[in-house]
Amino acid sequence: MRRQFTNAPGDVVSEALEGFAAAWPRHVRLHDDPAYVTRADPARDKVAVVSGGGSGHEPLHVGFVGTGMLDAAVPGAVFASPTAVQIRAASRAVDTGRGVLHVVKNYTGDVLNFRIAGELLADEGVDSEFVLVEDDLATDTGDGEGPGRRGTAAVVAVEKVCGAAAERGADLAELAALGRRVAAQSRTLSVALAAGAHPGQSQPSFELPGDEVEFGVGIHGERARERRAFGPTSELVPQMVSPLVEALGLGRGERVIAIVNGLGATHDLELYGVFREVERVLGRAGIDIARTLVGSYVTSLDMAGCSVTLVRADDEVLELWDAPAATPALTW
Amino acid sequence: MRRQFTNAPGDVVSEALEGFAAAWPRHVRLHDDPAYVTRADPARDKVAVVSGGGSGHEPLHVGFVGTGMLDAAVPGAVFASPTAVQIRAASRAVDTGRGVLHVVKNYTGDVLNFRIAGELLADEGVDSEFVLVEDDLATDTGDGEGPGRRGTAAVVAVEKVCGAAAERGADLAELAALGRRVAAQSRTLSVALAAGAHPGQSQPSFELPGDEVEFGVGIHGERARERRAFGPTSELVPQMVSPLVEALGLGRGERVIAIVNGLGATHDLELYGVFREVERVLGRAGIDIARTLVGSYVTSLDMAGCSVTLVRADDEVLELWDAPAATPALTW
Amino acid sequence: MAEQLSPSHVQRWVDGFVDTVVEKSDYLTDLDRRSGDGDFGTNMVTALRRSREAMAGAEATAAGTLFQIMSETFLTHSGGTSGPLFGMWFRDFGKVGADAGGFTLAMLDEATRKGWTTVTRLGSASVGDRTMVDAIAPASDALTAAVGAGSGLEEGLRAAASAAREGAEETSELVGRRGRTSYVGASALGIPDPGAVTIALFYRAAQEAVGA
Amino acid sequence: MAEQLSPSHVQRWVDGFVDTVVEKSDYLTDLDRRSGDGDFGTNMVTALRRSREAMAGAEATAAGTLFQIMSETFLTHSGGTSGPLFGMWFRDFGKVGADAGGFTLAMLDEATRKGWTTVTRLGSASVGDRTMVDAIAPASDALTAAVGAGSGLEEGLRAAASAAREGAEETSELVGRRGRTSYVGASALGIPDPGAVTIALFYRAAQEAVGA
Ligand SMILES: Nc1ncnc2c1ncn2[C@@H]1O[C@H](COP(=O)(O)OP(=O)(O)O)[C@@H](O)[C@H]1O
Ligand SMILES: Nc1ncnc2c1ncn2[C@@H]1O[C@H](COP(=O)(O)OP(=O)(O)O)[C@@H](O)[C@H]1O
Ligand SMILES: [Mg+2]
Ligand SMILES: [Mg+2]
Ligand SMILES: [Mg+2]
Ligand SMILES: [Mg+2]
Repeated sequence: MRRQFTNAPGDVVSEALEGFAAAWPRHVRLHDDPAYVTRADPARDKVAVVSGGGSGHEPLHVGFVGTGMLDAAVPGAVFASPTAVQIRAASRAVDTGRGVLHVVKNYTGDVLNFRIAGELLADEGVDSEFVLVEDDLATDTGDGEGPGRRGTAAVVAVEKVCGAAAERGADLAELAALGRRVAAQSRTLSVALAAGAHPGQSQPSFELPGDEVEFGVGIHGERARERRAFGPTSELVPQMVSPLVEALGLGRGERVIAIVNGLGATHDLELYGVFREVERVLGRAGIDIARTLVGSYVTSLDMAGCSVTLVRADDEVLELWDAPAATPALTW
Repeated sequence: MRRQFTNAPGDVVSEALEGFAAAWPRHVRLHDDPAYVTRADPARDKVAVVSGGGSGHEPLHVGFVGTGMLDAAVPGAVFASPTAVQIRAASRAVDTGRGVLHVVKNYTGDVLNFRIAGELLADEGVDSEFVLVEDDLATDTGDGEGPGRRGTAAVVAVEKVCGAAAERGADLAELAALGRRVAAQSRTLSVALAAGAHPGQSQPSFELPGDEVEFGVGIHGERARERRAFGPTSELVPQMVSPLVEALGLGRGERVIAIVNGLGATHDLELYGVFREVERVLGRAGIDIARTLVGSYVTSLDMAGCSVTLVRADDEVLELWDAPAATPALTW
Repeated sequence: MAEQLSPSHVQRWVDGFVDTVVEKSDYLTDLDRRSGDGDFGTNMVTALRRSREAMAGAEATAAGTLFQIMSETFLTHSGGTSGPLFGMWFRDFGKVGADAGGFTLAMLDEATRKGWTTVTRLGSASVGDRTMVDAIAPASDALTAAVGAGSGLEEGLRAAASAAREGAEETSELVGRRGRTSYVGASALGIPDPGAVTIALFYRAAQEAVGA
Repeated sequence: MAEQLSPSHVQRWVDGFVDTVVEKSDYLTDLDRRSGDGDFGTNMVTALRRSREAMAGAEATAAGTLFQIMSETFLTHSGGTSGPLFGMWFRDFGKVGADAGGFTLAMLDEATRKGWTTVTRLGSASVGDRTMVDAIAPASDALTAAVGAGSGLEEGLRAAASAAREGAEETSELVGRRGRTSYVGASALGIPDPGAVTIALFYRAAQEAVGA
């Protein structure tokens, strides 16, 4: 039996948004009908950075609204894309005349609705560009067929870096190019130990035998293509990290941003243990972890699991990563 | 079957500390043998603020080491006090000559070892004071008998406020008085929906019937004295908040800091829904939520549950709460 | 015999379309259950009911007004994949009829072609992929041919409706290559694609609106 | 007949104490199991073994050196409640013997009284609460009396050891009011408190170290 703190399951997202906005009055404002979240203190004369997607991944995306990251976030229902009209409304609200960058995780619904929003905005004379985050190596088929790699935790890096560049005055085309570069240089693999449960549902979305893990899982409660043997972190983590190194073609001496991300119900003690193994694997490969983020940032409800993301980093990316941000979920 | 990302269960804490320190090189340093964590950039000429306790409550306490909060944190084994020698070593390391404030959650082992550390330090000429955090209303017996109220999430407020005051140059006696004042004005109630499991143990520490919650639970996996009916947040939260208001004798127009804290496996969506209810209950009582913190800060491994803490706040406390902090888990 | 669809014709067209889809929603959902995830009818009915509410309060001054309202409503409450695509589909009809007193056959041809382009641009489906495009394409071809042949409005709409119906029926023989139906492969053979069926209902309602 | 415990006497005392507690650790753990949480023996043995390692490398110049080492070790590896309390107990013996070539009976009296005060200050247990204090108090009284009466070292130690043993035995009749045993109430009646028993073993080892 999985239980949660909720009222009517259908109200989970709207009530959480109300609570979220009430908890962070200095950072964000909640707008209603359609729902979206903007900075409490709107930016002036900069490209607006807007992201969004299904709910259930908190603190993503609403938690990243604030100085140095997002100007607006557009939450859909649990695991469902926001609508095009929501996205349009949020984008309109934060456009300062310099255009809007949409940071979009690669899911059919998100892509469709953000693309449509872009067309609606174009008709109104609002420029927008679209950066697709598609980092999940588990869904890399190699050919160009199918829906492509899913977008997962690398979206945090894209939002952080583009948010910082926007703050410094980059124009829309520069931002789009930067976002695409970061996205192209990011790969993620995720492992689940137990599925989460949708609000109001007592059963997790899948059951796992005690000696297996879901390897290459996504962030929507879906099963992975593969199950592998459960084992100590020292055995699981190399299976996650080595393919990332290979996929990015990372060579000795290269620098990365490493993100160890909890999927919802995994404790910080575990995440730090996982990061320690990531460091060992990368150390052996001679790869330099220039920056690190460990915590639960892109969750899949209360799934027990974690993801490892590597982002190839150059001086520009690192400088933007280090630039100040002040948001509910990420501040430095 | 509860499973976790670990190597040998006995190494969970030490490996997590290694990973933690490696992830936050700009904020903290890990010291070995005995283990403790200090600021990477030590403070000069201020009273040192030191806390500690069992592990398994992360990000508490190590996550609060940094500018504006703790100078050092001393982690014990999972749910077990650090030793007096650990505490002494950490305190010695961060003392600038102006003395050390120990912020201690009320548990027999923690109290004993911090007290002993204070005596050891006194013998070496290091001044220290002891602030006891004892906010858990569920363990309030009313008489002075027994071990007293447990220390739980209010410790974050005490560490934040005392950390800020120390940064501004308060002396040891002032800090101790301030810490005691904040602690005395704080009460917490916690509800669990499911127990967590110790690293390496496949069974949670207790089982709950599907229609009940553990009401007034602590942060060490122990059962509460009471079970109550499970229900929607709108029914559970008033049962948590109203007794806090009463215990603190909060009247209309008074201001509080409200902390909604996840116990480990509870999702942000839920916590924000809980906060929304807290706001409604306090709103009806005419109490002003001056500041808010919502997130998982004082956890009980992967327990599903949450706590609500109210701290009566005056201008001084709010100003110190708002003062800048830069730590792995709390930065503003 | 009308040579263009006046705002009141459009009203009848839209009303007829909404009524039929609502009536057939269980059937459409069942088609989606057997070829996708079984929410198609529900998605459509939600958006259509809301469209009806929004249209009730509006004054339809131009031929395109009701389609503009439907477009906004679908894009606001878009469930699944079909919602936003239909939203953009109606939008092209709204644009073409934005400043006009009525829809001529040539305008319907133009709107259909634009809508086809939009759906293709957004969804990347080609003819034969087992989507709504398999009804849109033949309807578009029929309309273009009718306009080229100088056909009347009724005749042209009748041709479009029957071409769309046939296109929709033929999706029963197609294996999906876009959308969720691509995951179920050959097991959807024998039943038509619900999106294509809905496009066919759209043109049938147009035809009926002019009494053809 | 020695009138003070030289460093080598202290060595024998400490060795004897460690050996006895290690040997009786299962018994002590069992006492804790029946009155607390069953980790007493394990906690003690861990700290004692580590103490032995630390002492092996050290040069015991003063009478108190070994106790200082034991104190540090117990405070470093303190499990449970007894670890830190014993750490502070040994510390007072270390302090009293810090600069001395040997322990006189008066010094042992002083250390015991200081230790008692320390344990009480830290643990707030009074006589009769069913803790180690119930062995410490009679030992202390016996030593004070012996010093007052001008007794010799052996005689004084014999008195202290037998007072401690009796005090420990009498805890069998006490209901706990401090520590975990306070949670089990009357069900611990009939068995002695492991902490008190350990204090009794401490004085017996002292007595045996001088061959009394
Ligand atoms: N890429 C696409 N291009 C055009 N139409 C599509 C595409 N994908 C799906 N469709 C249409 O959408 C319909 C399914 O809609 P719906 O059930 O709302 O979507 P979902 O698959 O998201 O549940 C299909 O019957 C098909 O006609
Ligand atoms: N408050 C106290 N003061 C003095 N001695 C105490 C106190 N509480 C417990 N003790 C002693 O500690 C012993 C139990 O030690 P141990 O098993 O290590 O502690 P824990 O109860 O933490 O597992 C008891 O037998 C008793 O003699
Ligand atoms: Mg569907
Ligand atoms: Mg669907
Ligand atoms: Mg014990
Ligand atoms: Mg114990």
